[in-house]
Amino acid sequence: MREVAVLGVAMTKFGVSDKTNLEMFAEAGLEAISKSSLNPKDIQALFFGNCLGDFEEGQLHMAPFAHAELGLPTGAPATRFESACATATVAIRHAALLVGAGIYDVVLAGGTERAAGMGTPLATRTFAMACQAHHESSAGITFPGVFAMAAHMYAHKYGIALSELKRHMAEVAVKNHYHGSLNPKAHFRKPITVDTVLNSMMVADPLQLFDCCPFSDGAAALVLAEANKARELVEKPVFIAGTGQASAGSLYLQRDLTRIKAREEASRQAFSQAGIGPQDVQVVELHDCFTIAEILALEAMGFYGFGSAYKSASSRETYLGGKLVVNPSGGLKAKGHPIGATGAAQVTEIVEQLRGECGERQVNGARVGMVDTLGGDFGTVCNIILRV
Amino acid sequence: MREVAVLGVAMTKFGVSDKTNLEMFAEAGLEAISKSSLNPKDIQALFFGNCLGDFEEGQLHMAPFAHAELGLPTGAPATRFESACATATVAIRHAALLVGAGIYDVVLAGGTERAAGMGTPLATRTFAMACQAHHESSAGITFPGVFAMAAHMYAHKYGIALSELKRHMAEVAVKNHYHGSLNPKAHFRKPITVDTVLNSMMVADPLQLFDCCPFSDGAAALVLAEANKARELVEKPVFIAGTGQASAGSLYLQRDLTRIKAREEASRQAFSQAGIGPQDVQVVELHDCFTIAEILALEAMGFYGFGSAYKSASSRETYLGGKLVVNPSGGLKAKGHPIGATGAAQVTEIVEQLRGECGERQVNGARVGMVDTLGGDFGTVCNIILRV
Amino acid sequence: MIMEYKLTYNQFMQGLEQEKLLGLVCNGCGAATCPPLGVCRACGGQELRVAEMSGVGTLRTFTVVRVAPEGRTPPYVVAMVELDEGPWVMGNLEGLPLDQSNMDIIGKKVKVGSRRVQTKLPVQENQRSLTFHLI
Amino acid sequence: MIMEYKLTYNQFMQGLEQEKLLGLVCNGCGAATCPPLGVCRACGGQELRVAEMSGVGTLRTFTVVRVAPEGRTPPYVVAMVELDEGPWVMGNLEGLPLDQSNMDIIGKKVKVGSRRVQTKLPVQENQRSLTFHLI
Ligand SMILES: [Zn+2]
Ligand SMILES: [Zn+2]
Repeated sequence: MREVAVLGVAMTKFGVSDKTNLEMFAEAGLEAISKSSLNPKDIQALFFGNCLGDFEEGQLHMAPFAHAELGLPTGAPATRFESACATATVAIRHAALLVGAGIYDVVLAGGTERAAGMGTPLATRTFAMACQAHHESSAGITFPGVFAMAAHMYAHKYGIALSELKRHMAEVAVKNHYHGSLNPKAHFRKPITVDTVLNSMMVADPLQLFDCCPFSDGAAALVLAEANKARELVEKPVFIAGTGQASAGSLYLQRDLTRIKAREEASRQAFSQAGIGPQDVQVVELHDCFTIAEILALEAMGFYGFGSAYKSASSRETYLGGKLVVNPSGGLKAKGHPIGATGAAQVTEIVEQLRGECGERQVNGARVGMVDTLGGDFGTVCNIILRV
Repeated sequence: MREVAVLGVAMTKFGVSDKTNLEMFAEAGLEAISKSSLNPKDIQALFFGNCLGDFEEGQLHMAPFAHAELGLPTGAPATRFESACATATVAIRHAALLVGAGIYDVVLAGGTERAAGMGTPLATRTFAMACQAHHESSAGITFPGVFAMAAHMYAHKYGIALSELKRHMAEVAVKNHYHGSLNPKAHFRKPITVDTVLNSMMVADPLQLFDCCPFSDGAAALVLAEANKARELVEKPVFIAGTGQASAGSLYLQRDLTRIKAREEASRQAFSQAGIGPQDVQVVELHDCFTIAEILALEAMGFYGFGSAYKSASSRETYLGGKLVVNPSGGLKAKGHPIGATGAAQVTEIVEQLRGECGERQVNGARVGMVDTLGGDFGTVCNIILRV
Repeated sequence: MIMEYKLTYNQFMQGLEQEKLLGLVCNGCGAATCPPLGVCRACGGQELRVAEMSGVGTLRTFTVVRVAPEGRTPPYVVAMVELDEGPWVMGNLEGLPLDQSNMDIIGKKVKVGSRRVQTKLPVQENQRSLTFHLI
Repeated sequence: MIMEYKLTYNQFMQGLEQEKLLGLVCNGCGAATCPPLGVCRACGGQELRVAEMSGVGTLRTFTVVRVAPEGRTPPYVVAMVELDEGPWVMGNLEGLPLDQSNMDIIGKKVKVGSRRVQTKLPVQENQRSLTFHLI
């Protein structure tokens, strides 16, 4: 396999947008191409992520239309990927694999979503479609509900008083909102306190509104190329050191919701391919769709032992300046979560961190960073390790 | 790149099913694995196609649930592809590329769709979502409407009286229904006449009901492996000689609807990779979603000159026994069109033809076959050339 | 060689209508799979037979959904139960005041039933979801 | 370096409300792009300026939709028109009896207008589609 590098990265501001999915993706895609010292005609394939365009805008088969917005060549195929919230990460992984294999030399990957535009009731319904429809969505489970069940199980399994766990969970939200306050592209840029979380409305016991990431609009994209070509084109290519992707079935098969088996396997693949371990990573963008989700992710990836990550934010170990900086962008929680774009925005943040371009929220001395994205109710996890 | 072969292939009966998408896919997937002398635990990745599970069953993110139905390993990632009607072909092409690259040795690819279950009004609406939503679906265009506009343009461009073109188009339907009558898995198994077509209700002028393929339920799947491994496992591996995939934007950019540019490019890629030309192919399963579509496909792939394929069925050149047998399975027209499964069923037919397993509809002496699938309003075309 | 799905969703639903919780038992390893799958959830075996589950289990986790999907009326309790035969199932806890639906219910025994899916949106004919009642 | 979409869908819709058919003209090659895209449809250039199209063109093909998507009432005519400035657009031919909507209309000149999207389904605020009238 050839070495693969990331060249230009770009994302729209995340939040509430009056632009279409295609318009947002065109902005991110053209910026990523331009930052790579390339033209759209140089792109050999598009790996495109979108989850719910059919409900958002009545648009299925969005990839070729995104292709046309950018003026890509007819011979550069545009392929849509959908892995729920892990959609863009899975698209990027496949792009990296095919560039590594020599099928393509220069490709564009990314995604777009207009989740805020749906409004909360429709968005809640359509997101819940990523749970098993016949045996689980039928009970009215929601995504906050899935993670709420995991939080209850975590408290019970490890013998932690729910009120104590909730306070530590709230600290995760406080951290990510603080990080987000330093990110001009973030959906939310206001710092919050533990009281903000604990006084917010209950969404799915024990998760309150500020335990939950928002429904966001946004797009993100990046150019991947064979490493030598990348070195010719940009000053600071960032290299893909390893990727992993794994799958699991519905919750009734997963049973222990505190152990996300697909993540344990995907991160194992990525670390093994990169030839490193969790101790070698300085910065990680991980899937904090809910506060408890960040805790579960840190454990499954091996950054913390099982049952111990719940104190990670309260101890400030995962803050900017801590020993492992987690979600310096603000994460899904504060940067926002336009589901089809999320993974590409995570890669964008890690790439800019490794290039030292993050200003106020720069992780000093970051040389290895990791992306972690979870799709659905733990059905897909995709990890990407990047290094300078 | 390593050589890639197809091992076991399987499809459910196409038609109207009371099974879920997952159940249909489980049946096809387990049969394909079993015919490959393999167990589900041997599969290293799943390339899964589905278009409209969210509208059909409220199911997004179907790939990991399909993975669980089959008992695939956690470390074998399940990835959903969506390229409208070309969905499964695009999934299979990506599977073949990654096996060829040495990322995986043995994978499963295929798709499932429950289109009949939606009923005609919802199916017509959701299929039309594969047209550009903001500027084209908004005018109420339907899929029959897209091909109807192409048919009118064809008659005008080549100076053919519409009534004459319609008679030749009807002959395409008669041929494919005849072929379908020989296929136990086909949605429709009744031969029809030119009068059946010309007396059927008008759907979108000039296309009548029997110019159109049905909405079908069904699934199809196949195992791909590195060629040496394939030779160990099955008696008659069929080899992938070349693939191609290309993209185009909305109709307002394509303009001349008689020339499907993405197909001209995709088939050029596939022929070039295979090192052969149209004259070397004995059997083709191509995208006859409408009678005019078969005519346009034969021209774009280079089997006929532009403006000349409309007589292909009337001349019987494309019938079983003809010089190029087109859609011996019955095609989308008679075998049926469960959109997310269609490409996998096309590959299934070509593989069984090349193995000489097709009984009454066997193409004698078939050594090279080709699959052609078109997604949306000509936005995606994917071609696969297979050989013994 | 043709595979036939052993216990379809429609058959599972028909079972619920007749107050039977159907599952699959593996001829290879003896594990029960419920709701059904194409293969045994434990060993991947394909030699499966349909069997009725006892319908009794232990509540393992839960949530109170207070922001519901379009078409549903909150609040309601979603829970996961481990059946005595081993499989886990998701459903709605009923018959308990919401203020008692707290951590104390984890580990309690429940009886499994079913009801028509509670939604104003179009759903499949005969769609039912599981219910749990504390024993 | 930050790219800003030049003529958004919302701006295009606002144009239609004001009876203006807006498009983009390429500073590089001079081609017009309508409806808008991220780049020039002809050369891929990104130096684009908003311009009003004449709203006159030639009908290139058509169909009469008789089986409609859910939420629409057939029959109606969908057509593609080549604007005098070069771009093609899709819309609905109005004002002609259906029995005269046949091959003879191909090549005829039309005037382009717009109307609110004709559907009973929820659509985006301000969504309009193009209309064509034979001149
Ligand atoms: Zn077993
Ligand atoms: Zn230009």
